[in-house]
Amino acid sequence: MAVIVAGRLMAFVLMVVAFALFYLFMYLGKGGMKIKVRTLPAMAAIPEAVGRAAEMGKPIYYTPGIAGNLNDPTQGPQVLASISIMGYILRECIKSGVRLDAFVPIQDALPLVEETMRMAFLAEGKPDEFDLDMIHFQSEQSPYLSATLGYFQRQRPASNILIGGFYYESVIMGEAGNAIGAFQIGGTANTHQMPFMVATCDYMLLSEELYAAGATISEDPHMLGSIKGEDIIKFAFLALIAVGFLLGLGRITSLIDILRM
Amino acid sequence: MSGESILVKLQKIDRRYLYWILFIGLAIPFIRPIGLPIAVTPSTLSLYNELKTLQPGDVVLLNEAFGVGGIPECMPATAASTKIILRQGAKLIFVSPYVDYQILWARLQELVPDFAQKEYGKDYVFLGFYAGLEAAVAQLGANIRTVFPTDAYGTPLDQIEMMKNVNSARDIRLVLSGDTGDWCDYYIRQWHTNYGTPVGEIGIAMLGSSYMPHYRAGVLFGMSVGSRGGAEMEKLIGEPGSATVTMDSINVSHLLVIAAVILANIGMLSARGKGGK
Amino acid sequence: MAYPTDLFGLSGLWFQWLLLLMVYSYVLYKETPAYRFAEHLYIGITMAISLMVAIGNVTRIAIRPLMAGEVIYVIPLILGFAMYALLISEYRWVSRYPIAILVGAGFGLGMRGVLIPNLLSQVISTIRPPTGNAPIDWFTFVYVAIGTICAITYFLLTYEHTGALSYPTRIGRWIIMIGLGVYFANTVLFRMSMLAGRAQFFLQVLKIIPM
Amino acid sequence: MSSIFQRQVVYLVTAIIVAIMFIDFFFFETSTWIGEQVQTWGMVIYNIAMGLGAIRMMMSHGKVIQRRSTNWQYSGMLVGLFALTLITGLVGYASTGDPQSNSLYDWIFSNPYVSLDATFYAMTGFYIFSAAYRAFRARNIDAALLLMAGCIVLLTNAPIGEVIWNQIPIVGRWFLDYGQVPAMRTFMMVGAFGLLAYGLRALLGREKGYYGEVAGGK
Repeated sequence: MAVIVAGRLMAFVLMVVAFALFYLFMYLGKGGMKIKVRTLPAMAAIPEAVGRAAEMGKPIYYTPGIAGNLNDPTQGPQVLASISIMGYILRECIKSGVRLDAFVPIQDALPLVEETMRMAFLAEGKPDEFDLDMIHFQSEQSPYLSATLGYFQRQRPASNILIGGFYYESVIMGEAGNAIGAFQIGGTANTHQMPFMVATCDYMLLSEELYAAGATISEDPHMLGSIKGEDIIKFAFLALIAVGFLLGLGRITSLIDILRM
Repeated sequence: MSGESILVKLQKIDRRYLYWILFIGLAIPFIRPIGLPIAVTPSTLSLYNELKTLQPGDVVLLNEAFGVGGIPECMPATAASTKIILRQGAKLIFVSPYVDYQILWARLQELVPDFAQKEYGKDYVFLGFYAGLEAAVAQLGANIRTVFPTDAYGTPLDQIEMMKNVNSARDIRLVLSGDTGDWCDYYIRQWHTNYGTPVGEIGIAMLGSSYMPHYRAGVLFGMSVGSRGGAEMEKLIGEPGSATVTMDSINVSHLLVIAAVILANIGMLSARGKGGK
Repeated sequence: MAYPTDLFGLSGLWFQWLLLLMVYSYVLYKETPAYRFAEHLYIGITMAISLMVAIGNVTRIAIRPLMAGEVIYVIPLILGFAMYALLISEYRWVSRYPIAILVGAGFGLGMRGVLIPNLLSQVISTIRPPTGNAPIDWFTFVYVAIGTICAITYFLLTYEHTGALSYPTRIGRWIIMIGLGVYFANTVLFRMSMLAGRAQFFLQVLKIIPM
Repeated sequence: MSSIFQRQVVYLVTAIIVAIMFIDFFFFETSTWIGEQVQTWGMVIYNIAMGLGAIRMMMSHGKVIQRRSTNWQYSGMLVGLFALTLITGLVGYASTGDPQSNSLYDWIFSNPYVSLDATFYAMTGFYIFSAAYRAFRARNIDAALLLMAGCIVLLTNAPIGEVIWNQIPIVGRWFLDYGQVPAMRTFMMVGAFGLLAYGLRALLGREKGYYGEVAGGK
């Protein structure tokens, strides 16, 4: 097995097994296997957020966070997941005639946000209503935060959707949004920002839920199948930890040696 | 029922009063220092111990991934570590992915008088700024010269004495990452995983929690957490500095936070006791 | 850092001080025209500075090597400028290509990057027996292992948290709450030293304390 | 035909890049030439895109000025300062290769720019204070655990905790070193599973939301 770099064999096995499982369940899902995904309260709250804005005649604030550009391995996928979710929220907004203001401080994500918005308007049969000014760009973190704070007080959005990769700004946005009485939905896979989102948002997508959110609201059997696959691999890891734990009680470390291959 | 209304009010004090009290509370210790003792935590001690094992000629990469805002948190421990590195006779490479890098470098030189006894290009080198997040860190590990063909002053690396035999992560004894974000992760993934380079962290306090599992797992050889870590490093090298002074303000602010939490809970519990919810 | 004496330094220092007041007026009072001034000033100059940094980076990473004869750098430059196709409605789709590169690199590095540090290393350190033999060492070992198991069950997405699963998921929730509380409180330290740094600066400019 | 280039080929390019990254990692000890190139390309593209952001920002503020909308004066100032900073920076860059060699640009960079960043950064101190005030309430068992762990750590981080009771740092250290580990470890692990599955769905074109598609109901 000298083909694979030493110390990365188990990573390779893990990846192959994970992909195989995801794919298998996607296939089974397509084949009619019944998969029920637990409702994520944050996703279930989206109609409430939109409804509130429609009732108050106020806009919705949305941001995918600042944490990184698309080719950033930790943050990029979060931004992408957030943009998927935005598409869904925006369609709800268009149906109810609510304006959504997207604060996007990541320049390489601008084309994606713009395309997603255009497609949402097109899908709802109102392509002419798309307005480029719905996308607000600021370069860098603190200017983006300053613009957000100004926007909160001047426009008083009814709901704030903060889903994506965040850094220090999450607690400020959350608290400042709370101060104007906005209904807030947060979400991030950045562990360092989770406590603040939990403290300041009404609902929150934690870690994996951020990536799974799009799948849970879709009725696409492929998407649901992959979620099932995730659960199966979680069980595998639970078993691995349980066995390792029992061995550990007897101070046996052979499993650790295998995992380090 | 005025008593109850005070209790209810305790639960919803206008934020602005809290902010005023906090800002004033933080400022006072700078005028009248208190000076409480500080204990050294194990993760800081590991960092110190590992730096003390440096041999003359070892090359250390110092990655300063914080802006000017991060100076109060990260700079004290960085300065103390740099003193140890230079005193051990090791060589230092300074890089930074932040646009404030020149200010950081100037500040570090101000805080570390040892630079005056060392020679640029022989004992330390200022490579400067690099962009591109984790991808750049990966490239830096594979080949330093693709990211930095020259140092920050435009001298080609091949003409710099200490860089002649330094090409990739393999030639670097250890990495110290000072950061406010994910940079330590990048070095763990791209340098420690790929080349086995030891990585030490000088992070802001909140990174203490996220990197603790890495420290426990032995991925990080040591970790200084926030200005507290800075104060501990200052204590370890026996040279109290700015972090030691800041600790007083920290004390005051923590007491204020606890006081606010207690008030809110008294208000809530009493209101509940009286049938409120 | 010494207190500046020249006009260049003094004007800068006092301007910084004024901006500090303007920004904190938002926090300590409300959104004022002063805040609005600082906000727009900041967004404008940062945009220009980011652009200057970007120009420097592109020159350093791609243009200089290209000039030196490394033709391969034509590709990223073309791809980069393809982003601007977004501005022309007919060719908007062209901008998907540079994005495909970015997304591919992000997913590729991200997926390969989590396997060892986020998964395997975490399992290994969970099941590694304690080095010491004191009761607290064993307690910690059991707490971390059981805690991790319960917290992971909390994230099972295709099972409701009822029946046999209700116990581990409830414990998992508690474990998560403890983690969040610790994290939250630890962050207070960091935020406060930043703010203390600003309070210190505020006093230094007024010469109440030495710089 | 062109529709293939607008969609399928784009997915193919993404998948090829991901495949390169995997091969690079599993089969080569150090990064391959192509692996390095792809990462460099990413950096170049990202930096060039900054101009796109600037164009979009100026278009939007230009519209505000043109229409004399609310606060248009501030937008005018923003555009003016942007132009001033950019021109001085370019002048400095053209003369020495370092924008900061222009003294006006250097002043803008070293004063308002750097200090505003620190000022906004420090603002978190205020908000974390009020967030703690609101969040740390023993409403139920969950919140009580959050409160308990939080208060112990607060007292551990501040040297004064030790003065109040000398056992506080010992308990607090345990929470910092071990108490939070299962939660943080879980976030890392499930986040990684989520990312792997999301990545696969995205590569298979199942995850909508980019490349000209949109998620959402009928």
